[in-house]
Amino acid sequence: MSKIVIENVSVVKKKKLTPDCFAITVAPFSKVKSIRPGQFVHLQIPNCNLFFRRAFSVYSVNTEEKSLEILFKVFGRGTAAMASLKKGNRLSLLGPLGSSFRKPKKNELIGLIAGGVGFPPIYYLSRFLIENGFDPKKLFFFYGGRGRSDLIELARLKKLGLNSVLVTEDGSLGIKGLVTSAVEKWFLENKGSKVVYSCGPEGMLKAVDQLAQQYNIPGQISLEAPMPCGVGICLGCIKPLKSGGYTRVCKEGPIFEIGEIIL
Amino acid sequence: MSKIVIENVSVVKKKKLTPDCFAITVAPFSKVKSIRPGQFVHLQIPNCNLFFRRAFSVYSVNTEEKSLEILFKVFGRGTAAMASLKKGNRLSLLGPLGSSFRKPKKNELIGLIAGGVGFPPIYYLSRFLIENGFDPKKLFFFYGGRGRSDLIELARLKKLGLNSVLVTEDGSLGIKGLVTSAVEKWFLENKGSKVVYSCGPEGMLKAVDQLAQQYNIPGQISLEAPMPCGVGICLGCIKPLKSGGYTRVCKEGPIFEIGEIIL
Amino acid sequence: MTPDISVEIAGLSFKNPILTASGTCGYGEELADIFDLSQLGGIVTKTITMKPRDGHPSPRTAEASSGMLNAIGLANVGVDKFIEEKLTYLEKFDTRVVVNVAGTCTSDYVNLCARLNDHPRADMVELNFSCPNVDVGMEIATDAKLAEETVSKVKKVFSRPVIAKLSPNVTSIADIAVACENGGADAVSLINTLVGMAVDINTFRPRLTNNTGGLSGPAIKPVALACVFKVYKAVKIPIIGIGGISNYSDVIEFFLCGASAVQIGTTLFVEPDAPVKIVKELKKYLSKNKIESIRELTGKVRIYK
Amino acid sequence: MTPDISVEIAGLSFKNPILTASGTCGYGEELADIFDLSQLGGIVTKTITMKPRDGHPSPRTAEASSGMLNAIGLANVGVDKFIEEKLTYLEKFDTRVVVNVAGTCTSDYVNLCARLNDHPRADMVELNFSCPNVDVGMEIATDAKLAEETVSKVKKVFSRPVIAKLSPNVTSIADIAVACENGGADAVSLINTLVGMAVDINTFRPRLTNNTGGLSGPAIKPVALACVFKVYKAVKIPIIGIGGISNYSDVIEFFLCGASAVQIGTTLFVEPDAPVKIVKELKKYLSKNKIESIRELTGKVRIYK
Ligand SMILES: Cc1cc2nc3c(=O)[nH]c(=O)nc-3n(C[C@H](O)[C@H](O)[C@H](O)COP(=O)(O)OP(=O)(O)OC[C@H]3O[C@@H](n4cnc5c(N)ncnc54)[C@H](O)[C@@H]3O)c2cc1C
Ligand SMILES: Cc1cc2nc3c(=O)[nH]c(=O)nc-3n(C[C@H](O)[C@H](O)[C@H](O)COP(=O)(O)OP(=O)(O)OC[C@H]3O[C@@H](n4cnc5c(N)ncnc54)[C@H](O)[C@@H]3O)c2cc1C
Ligand SMILES: Cc1cc2nc3c(=O)[nH]c(=O)nc-3n(C[C@H](O)[C@H](O)[C@H](O)COP(=O)(O)O)c2cc1C
Ligand SMILES: Cc1cc2nc3c(=O)[nH]c(=O)nc-3n(C[C@H](O)[C@H](O)[C@H](O)COP(=O)(O)O)c2cc1C
Ligand code: FES
Ligand code: FES
Repeated sequence: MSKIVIENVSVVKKKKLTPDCFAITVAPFSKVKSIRPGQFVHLQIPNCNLFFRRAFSVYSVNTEEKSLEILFKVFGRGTAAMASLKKGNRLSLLGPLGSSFRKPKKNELIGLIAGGVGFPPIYYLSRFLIENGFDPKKLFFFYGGRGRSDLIELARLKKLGLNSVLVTEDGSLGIKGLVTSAVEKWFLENKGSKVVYSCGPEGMLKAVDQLAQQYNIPGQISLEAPMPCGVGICLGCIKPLKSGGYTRVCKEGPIFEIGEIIL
Repeated sequence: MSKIVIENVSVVKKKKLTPDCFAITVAPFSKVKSIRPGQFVHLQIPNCNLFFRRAFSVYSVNTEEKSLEILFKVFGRGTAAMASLKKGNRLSLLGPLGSSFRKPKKNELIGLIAGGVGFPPIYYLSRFLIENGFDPKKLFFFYGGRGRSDLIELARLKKLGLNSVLVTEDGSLGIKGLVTSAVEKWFLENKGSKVVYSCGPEGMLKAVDQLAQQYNIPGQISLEAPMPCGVGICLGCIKPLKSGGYTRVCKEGPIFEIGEIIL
Repeated sequence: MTPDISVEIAGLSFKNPILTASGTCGYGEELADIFDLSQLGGIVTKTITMKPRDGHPSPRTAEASSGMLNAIGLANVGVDKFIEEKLTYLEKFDTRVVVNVAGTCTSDYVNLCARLNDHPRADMVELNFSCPNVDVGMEIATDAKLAEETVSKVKKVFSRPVIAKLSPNVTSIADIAVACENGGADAVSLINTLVGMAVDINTFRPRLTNNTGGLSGPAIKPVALACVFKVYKAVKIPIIGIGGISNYSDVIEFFLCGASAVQIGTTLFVEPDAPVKIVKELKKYLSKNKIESIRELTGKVRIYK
Repeated sequence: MTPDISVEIAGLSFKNPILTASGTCGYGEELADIFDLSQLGGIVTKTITMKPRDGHPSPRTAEASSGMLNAIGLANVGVDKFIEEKLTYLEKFDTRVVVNVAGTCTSDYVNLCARLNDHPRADMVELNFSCPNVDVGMEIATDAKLAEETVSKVKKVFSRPVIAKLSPNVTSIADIAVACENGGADAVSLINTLVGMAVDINTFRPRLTNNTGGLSGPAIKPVALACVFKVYKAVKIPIIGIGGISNYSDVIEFFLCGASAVQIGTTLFVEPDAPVKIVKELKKYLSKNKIESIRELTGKVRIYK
């Protein structure tokens, strides 16, 4: 049986979270059960003449309804067209795609670092870990943005019962500053063995990557790149490897080890 | 001021007349007042990647609502996408385009001959004539199709109070036979001066054109051709003229004199 | 500060860089029902030939992905009627008129341009070396020597600027451009359509009675841009960019690759008022990016390496 | 009666005429996660060169209207690793394997094909004469003599069929095809990508680090069809049609214009399971139209005149 499938799904739910941020749920997708945190789906967006599909991290899944949720921000033509989707509209979904986050070791403190639209896969990972028996007390969710409007879905995050640290550059919510400063503080204040998982803007990921290396903390980051195919056959979504040559973000990634990629 | 405009209009009403035949009303269009029977509009259809617009005869107008109605049959990719339009959907409309039917002389008996999706412009002309003081008793509406399901909007036609003659090839409704036989009978039975107006499949128009010439009856026909531009600048929609050379269906037409075009 | 979108080609000023392309705007009459032609930088009239031509029978256009095919076959009213009626009609508009001409041999081009020389409403001529739909012309488009010779002979009889319009259906469009420059062309315009084809799988018939035709529209924009980029590196005369332009952003791309003006073709069939919108949006883009004049952008692509 | 969609090229049978194009299906591994490769008529592997290549830096793909631009730069694992790992992987599938090769000069092609000759899983080789993204190759694609010479030398070292893959970026693709036929090519495949370009108007940067790239996808289908049509009139060897094919109807068009098989490229990026659907729909079309074998359709376009 195929690991990756292409299916037509319908929009079953749509929520406007902020003026330019939406969550949509699509169903039915036959492979919901096999989706792992960090994986993404590739959507063909109707009503815009874009040639390529667009990639979106899975935000949550509901195996009974065979539905999956994604969260997106209006960015360009594709996401603008997605914002005008209505319940019942159909679209083609290709997935599940890419690598997923590995599980932490049982004794590790878990740093979850999200920025902006990097939130969905980190949220999904957090929830997945908790549902799979990890102690929420050991999960530290660092959520950064420029201002309070960048930090979406806080109520939902709160429900997970983990430790959350909100950080905004303008200080409008939580700690004022960069999310990496809060993470560094956490590194310094906690002695136990730690692991970090991060997704967010490339600038933030670069800082997280450096910081983790500096403190010798293992972990993974989730990268983005424009993705023509999403399945590894076009060689368009490459990033340079520290070890030389390139790697594909859609196939070897989007989840990479700390220190693996030249950012 | 521009005679022809391009405006975004919304679908304000949509009716399914038969499984593959629909009437949609769009508004607001600033030029509704200047639309004449026989003219058409050129629509850019959303949700399909077709490059060209598609042409549709105006079926009715409502100057107060600034709306116009078109009637269409699902034929290919464009009309299929139109069938899935919903109230509130927006599309770009270019118009009004093309030539219109000239008025009959006051004493003439008026033969109105429609086949299939040739119905809308002939219906619009009939209504226009009646609203402009022509006696419905002098209007003879010949409506032909293969079977009863081809003869749509009969209730609406009836309301005009004109003489209607329904003809189907399989005899499932009205007279059995070809619409031109009914027209020929009318030619023979009525002595007064007559004029004909016709729109329908090219085979029918050819027969009407020949018949009218044979009986020396003046009149006009409405033609179709694939129309890249609809405004006369691409030279793609040509038909050969009896007098030599070509004419543009979108600009000199779609309304032509009996005997003018080589069909 | 309102940004300056006027341009200059071969000493002639244009109020803006947006021209309508030959064969896609007739002789202007139809578009004038939609917008005031004086809003255009210029209009390039449908190719005219010595004698009137009916062109190919129907079907002579076909829809394609993001574009279309055409094999109109140079249908036109002929030079006499053109001068008498069409050029006269264009008198009343405040826009540049570029008259596009074609022939079967060098002397046709020379004769046509000699006729037009007496009619100053023809601000410029554009030599259509590149129409793929008739045997006419295509030879000159692929033969550098013939192109050079034709330009230089036309230059002797036509006293105003001469543009050579080039075909992309060659191994090196830059070579042909250089030949035209050597022949004395005041500018080159590119590209004409790409040779293409489509077949109806129900009838097994080509979708054009000419069997093959010319592909145009957004589908060919990347090819046109690459051609402009290569020709810009090869010649010093100005380049008029053509091919798939449908919005202001496309215009900027052509300028960055080396164009000094552009022509809008197939887009007119779908959005006949596109030039008016583009002019507005160009101004907005320049304002927003604090660029004083669009002329600054020509050739400013920041290439890699 | 179930219609026959098997085809034969140079004495080799293919279960159906649908191959995946070089550079758009890797070495097959990724597509195998989506469908069973044995459903393909064949797979044409990513161009391999003597030494492994990383290719150009990012960005090396860009979106276009109905298509895309790429300048991957022949990234590949090199012939050694290819033979060891990739050809071995493909053993398990019941499909034809065509190995696409490229080099900087004739002897590279000869050396590569000599190596491959010992590995019968390489049912055929396809000589990539036409990659516009590296200096490599493009010369052979535009030089009939060099193409002929290269084919004839490869034929001496490779005992199974040899396909020459042609570029559309030439004045006459038919001339190059004839040269390859004279050199002994068993088939020609066409087209490779059209040279194209795109620029980011915010950064003034080309959208590809190679500045220009190759245009592919539905946008180029009409150009590819016209090329197949012209080459079919010029050569006797079979033609494999490539360019913008996205559905069964496109396949029929290519057959009518002269193709004996086709390759699906860019469409795989949007619909990776397209070959499976197309095979199904081809059968339906043939049944519906009472055509016994798809082979009957090759060259059957009913041209005008
Ligand atoms: C693995 C993966 C997961 C993603 N998950 C999410 C998610 O959960 N939520 C979300 O909102 N977005 C996500 N994205 C990003 C999303 O795919 C982009 O927002 C989208 O591609 C932009 O599309 P657009 O058509 O709106 O903009 P476009 O008009 O395509 O893009 C505008 C600009 O952005 C560039 N661009 C386009 N796509 C990308 C990309 N993928 N990376 C970097 N630059 C790009 C374009 O080159 C262009 O310059 C993800 C991307 C990847 C690769
Ligand atoms: C002046 C005018 C008025 C029209 N009025 C109406 C109307 O009131 N109601 C209505 O239902 N239809 C009308 N039509 C026809 C309508 O435009 C076509 O049904 C439509 O173009 C088909 O579009 P499609 O995308 O569904 O099919 P496509 O997929 O475009 O077409 C399928 C096939 O039909 C051919 N074709 C496309 N358009 C035309 C055309 N205009 N004439 C002949 N062949 C064509 C194509 O070449 C193709 O082979 C009118 C056409 C014209 C020119
Ligand atoms: C229907 C049609 C007719 C054309 N006729 C001519 C012509 O007569 N002379 C000419 O030089 N170019 C002609 N062209 C080519 C255009 O001027 C232009 O070079 C080409 O279409 C590419 O630009 P576009 O993609 O913007 O259309 C024609 C193009 C089309 C689509
Ligand atoms: C991303 C990409 C990479 C390609 N790489 C190669 C290659 O390595 N060798 C080759 O011969 N052709 C290569 N091609 C060209 C395709 O094989 C094909 O000839 C071309 O894309 C046209 O077909 P299409 O429109 O179906 O994609 C590549 C095309 C794309 C889009
Ligand atoms: S998107 Fe095609 S290889 Fe990654
Ligand atoms: S549709 Fe373009 S001239 Fe009639």
